[in-house]
Amino acid sequence: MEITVNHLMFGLFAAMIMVFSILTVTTRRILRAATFLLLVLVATAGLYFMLNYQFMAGVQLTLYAGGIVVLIIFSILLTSHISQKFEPVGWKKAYFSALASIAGAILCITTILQHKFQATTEAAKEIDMKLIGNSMLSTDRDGYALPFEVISVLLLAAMIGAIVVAKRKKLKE
Amino acid sequence: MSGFQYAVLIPIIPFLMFLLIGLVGHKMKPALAGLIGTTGLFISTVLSYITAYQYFFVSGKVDGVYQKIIAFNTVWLQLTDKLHIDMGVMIDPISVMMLIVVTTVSLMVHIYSNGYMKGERGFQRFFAFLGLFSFSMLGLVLATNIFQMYIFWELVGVSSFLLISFYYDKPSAVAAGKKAFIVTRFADLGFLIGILLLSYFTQTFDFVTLTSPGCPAIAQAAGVTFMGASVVTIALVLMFMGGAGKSAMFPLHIWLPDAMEGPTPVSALIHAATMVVAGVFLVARLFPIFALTSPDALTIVAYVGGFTSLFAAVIACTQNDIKRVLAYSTISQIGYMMLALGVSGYGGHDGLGFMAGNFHLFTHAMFKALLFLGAGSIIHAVHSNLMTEMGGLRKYLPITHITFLIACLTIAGVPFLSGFFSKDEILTAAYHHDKILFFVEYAVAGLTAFYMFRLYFNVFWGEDRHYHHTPHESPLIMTLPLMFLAFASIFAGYIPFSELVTSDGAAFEAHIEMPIAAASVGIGLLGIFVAWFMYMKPKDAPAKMATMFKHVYKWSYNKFYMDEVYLFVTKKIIFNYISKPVAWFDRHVVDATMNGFAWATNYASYHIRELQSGQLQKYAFVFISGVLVLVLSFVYFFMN
Amino acid sequence: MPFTFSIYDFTGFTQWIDATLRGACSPFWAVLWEMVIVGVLFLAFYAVVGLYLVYAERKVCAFIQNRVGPNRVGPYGFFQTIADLIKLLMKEIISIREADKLLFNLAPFIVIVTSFLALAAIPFAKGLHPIDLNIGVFYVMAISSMGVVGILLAGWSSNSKYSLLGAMRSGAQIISYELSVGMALVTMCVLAGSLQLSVIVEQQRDLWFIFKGHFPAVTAFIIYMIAATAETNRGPFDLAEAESELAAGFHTEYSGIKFAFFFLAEYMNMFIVASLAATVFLGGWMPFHIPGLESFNHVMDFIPPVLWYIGKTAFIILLMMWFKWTFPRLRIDQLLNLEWKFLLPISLVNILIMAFIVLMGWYIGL
Amino acid sequence: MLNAGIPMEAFLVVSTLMFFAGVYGFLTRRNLITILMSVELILNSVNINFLVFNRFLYPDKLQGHFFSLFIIAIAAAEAAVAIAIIINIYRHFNTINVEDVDKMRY
Repeated sequence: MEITVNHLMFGLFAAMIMVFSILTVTTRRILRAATFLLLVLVATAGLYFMLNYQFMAGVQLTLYAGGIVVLIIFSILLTSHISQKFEPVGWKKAYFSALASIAGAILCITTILQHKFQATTEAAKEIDMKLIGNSMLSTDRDGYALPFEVISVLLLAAMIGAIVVAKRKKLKE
Repeated sequence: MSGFQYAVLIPIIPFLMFLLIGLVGHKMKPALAGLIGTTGLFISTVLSYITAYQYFFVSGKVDGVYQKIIAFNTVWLQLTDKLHIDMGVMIDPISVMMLIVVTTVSLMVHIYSNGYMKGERGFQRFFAFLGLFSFSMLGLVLATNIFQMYIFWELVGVSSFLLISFYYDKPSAVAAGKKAFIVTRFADLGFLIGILLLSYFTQTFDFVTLTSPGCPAIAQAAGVTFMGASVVTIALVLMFMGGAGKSAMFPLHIWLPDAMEGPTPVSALIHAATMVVAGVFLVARLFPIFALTSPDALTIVAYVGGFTSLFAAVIACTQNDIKRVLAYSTISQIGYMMLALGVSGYGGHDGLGFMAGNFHLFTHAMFKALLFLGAGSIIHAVHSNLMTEMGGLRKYLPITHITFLIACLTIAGVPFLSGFFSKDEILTAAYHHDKILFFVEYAVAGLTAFYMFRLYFNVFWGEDRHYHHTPHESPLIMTLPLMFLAFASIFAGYIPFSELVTSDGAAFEAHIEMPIAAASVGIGLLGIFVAWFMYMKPKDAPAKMATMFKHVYKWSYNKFYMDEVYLFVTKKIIFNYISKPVAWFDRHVVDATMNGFAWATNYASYHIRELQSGQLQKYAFVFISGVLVLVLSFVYFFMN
Repeated sequence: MPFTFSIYDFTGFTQWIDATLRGACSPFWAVLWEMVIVGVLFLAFYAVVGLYLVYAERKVCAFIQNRVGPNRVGPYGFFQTIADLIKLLMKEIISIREADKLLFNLAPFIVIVTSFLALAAIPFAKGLHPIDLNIGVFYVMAISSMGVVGILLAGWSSNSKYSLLGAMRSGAQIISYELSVGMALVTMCVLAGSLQLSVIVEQQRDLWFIFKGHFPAVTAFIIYMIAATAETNRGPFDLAEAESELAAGFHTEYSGIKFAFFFLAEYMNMFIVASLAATVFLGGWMPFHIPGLESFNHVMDFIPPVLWYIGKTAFIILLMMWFKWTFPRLRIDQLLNLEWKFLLPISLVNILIMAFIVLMGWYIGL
Repeated sequence: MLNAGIPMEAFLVVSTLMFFAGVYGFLTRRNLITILMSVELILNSVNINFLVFNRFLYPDKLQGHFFSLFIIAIAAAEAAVAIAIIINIYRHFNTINVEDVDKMRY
């Protein structure tokens, strides 16, 4: 197989994802974990670019990297001090969790590699913003108006809920 | 209909008073509540008198026979086509008579209570309960069918219970209420079984059907026998058991003396004049069945009544508590009535006993209510129930004294007072029916005179005791009922009962048999003399007598140890030999099984609960491991 | 592919480079070489633009404050910033005790890489457009939203309370104003009907969007200018590094080249928002055309697109510098009130108005 | 196409590893925020799978695309609420260690 730039890019992103996701869950400094998570998410956005889902990549960058991770980092800034390091995980817990995770991973990967996926022969659809926008508000067979509205209600609820939960109550001394 | 529809108002008005005072009474001034209750009952009383006049003298009689008139009826529970429970109003001689008794005494008690209960806590509640009682009692006497009677019978029991334990912060009152309730409930069980038995075989609850002579349903039921006795007899005996419970016949009398814990007007109304004669009324109501179908049951009634009257009279001779004396006197007098019914036949002059029993019921209601109200007046003045703390009260309580004396003379059977007439009729009836019972009653008449005058002399004569304050006459509102009842006690005997209340509704000629009358008057006067001799002057005669008849005195003083017998039976025998093994079984077998389950569950949960640590990560770990194991085993077994 | 070079259209030139490289080596290496060329070019561009923005700021500042400004190194002090850069490169890098070294070192790179990434989607001239993504505007937004992470990391890992407070303020401010920037851009995207920057530029052939969209476009432009100034942490919104209060904000503890990175990234961010504004509102490299005036349009076409682009961006940057040296600094509560109570609601309504206008065809244009 | 020449399984393997890294973090971490980060990893790997299947198996459809779009939206909402809760917990307990947050008072 001829090596192309695609392979190079994919290898870069895949390596980033694998290394940094493992570092995310094993590092003992919380902000490092968040940073590694950010790198994982950026690399994932890269994968989306490679899959030609540019809009999804943009959403990934905006919402995940620019939104959720920033939120997480903010909460870390509010709740942790730089001198804090996590206790090392107990060997028993670490051992069994690692065993379960590795076993699961091996199982899934073998299954994926053994399975023969059947692709459709239909022509690929060119995904541009117009199509996405129209599908999002369409009520046809391939329309997503209902989930879109439901999500909007969910987001409103989450927004109100977050405000209510985090609102500082008047401390009664 | 017959123009008696308004009679339905007689019970309804007290019920409305009960609702009114019971629901909003606590917001009224006590005096207003008393006024409302009294007014309501006054209206009922007036209606009752109108009914009585209309019935007896205007429209009740057809062809010389008083008819049973259904003034009002509504089907309440349709059980089957034939068997249904109605609610209604039936008017016949005995119900009209009872109407007069109940409303009169109740009205008197209402008026009296306005003075007696003044300033008591729960004054409004008291009047509400009085209203409830009046309603229930009137409903009972007007019942058109046996089941309606049963319902009101229980209502009467409830109001009695409520009024006995009126002072609910007094442990003895609460205990007395409980005792009355339990004993009468036990008796009512018999009543209910009797009702079910009778209605099962006769397919009806209706009094009119049941008590018409030669009723085919009864005849058919009488043909069925069980263990050597006709079903009707068994049913009647069971029903009499209910009546005996309510009327405090031996051996179910034990609740009545304790019931004196209630306020005295209550004792006068419920436990002397009205409710306790419900048993007599029941027998009278079912009298045609008793007399025509089941003479055996009637004999039982007679002997129970006779024994009870003697038994209670003996106890009354030695009691110290003024109200208890009256209570045992009541038991004794009710025994009289029962006996009178028991010795009666059906129709014409044979029904003399029936007439006499009802007659005595009527007169007794008047003078016994008078006695109780008088006793209330005395207690009101002295603040004690005990005779030993009374004496020489005639100077302080002139009106009470005179009226009380009239009542004593009446109950002792002094001629030309009402008691003389009714008692004399009973003795006559007994004499013609059964000589043993006659002599028993004869003795009881003497004892009655003795203990009543023992009471009278002890209280009103003799020397003064140490009173907390000088006793004073009760206010007019209390003495007015006394005077009215004294008047009634004197003149009630002149009502021609033999023309009005008879077993078959037709009038007959009743006359005084001079020998018997003379004998009874004689023994009555003897009793009075003995009492005068023993208690008029402070002597040691009573003490001597007590030592002479030491055992009799002791037994009598302790009420023949009836309460102890009950306690022995219940505590020693039933508890030890039935309840304890049952309890043991319950505790060690039934409960143990359940406890075992509980223990096993508990044990298992205790050991399992550590799994529920609340730590989501542990759950997740178990979940993931489980999924992995499942998938791996699936792969191993099915994917080869 | 023959060699062609035109100042008006770079398409032929870039295609010639591509063809030449593919002819010389395997496709793998060809793409790799292209990447290297573009990367080196951009690095150079980046450095030059950054340095000269600093110089420009100094000059503008001096002009507004009635001073001369840098005038010793080179003519008119032209090489002043280069001298500054050399000084910074030679400075000692102070290492901080108890700091998280990894993150402390990583933070400036995150900031600079994000600004660098954003540059990739900007069209400089016809054919001079690194990547023409179909979500161009969205991409720039997404990338610039990540820059705040670097600031937060820098503040936290410095183990200094000034840095931490500065970073928190800065983060809150950037996140807040990002919304208004996005909304203003969305308003224009509604008018354009596309997120692709090349399409947006092409659609302004007749008339620039700020004129075409008249009232809502002008509103959006004003909002964009305010919000973008705030998002880049420039005065009068420079609370995060308010010298009088917080020493220097999140980069208090940085020195030497790492400080230079932050400094450079700040100016590059200004350049990026300015060029985005120029592209979306003022037609990017598109010359100024008036519908109907053919001869005028033709005259305008003679000015090269690159110059149009640089001119417009410079104009916007000048505007932002003008803000900075004219207005006094806001308080933090005023800052957040301005965003959440005024800018954001106005931009939301503005989008609706714009959508209505587009729907009814009431915009100016032929 | 940038994905030309890259087999689908390669993407899936990457996402699987990411998923189980997230699982491992979820199982071993004690800090609430790191647990949240692990959950984000898991969600992200699922997103990759949706998009990969959509691109490689059903390029004519958009279901996977929209599914992951909605997942991201929900993840954002979830993160916002979760962090609000975490901040609140921190205010009450002065810690965000899951094992120390075991009182159900306040």
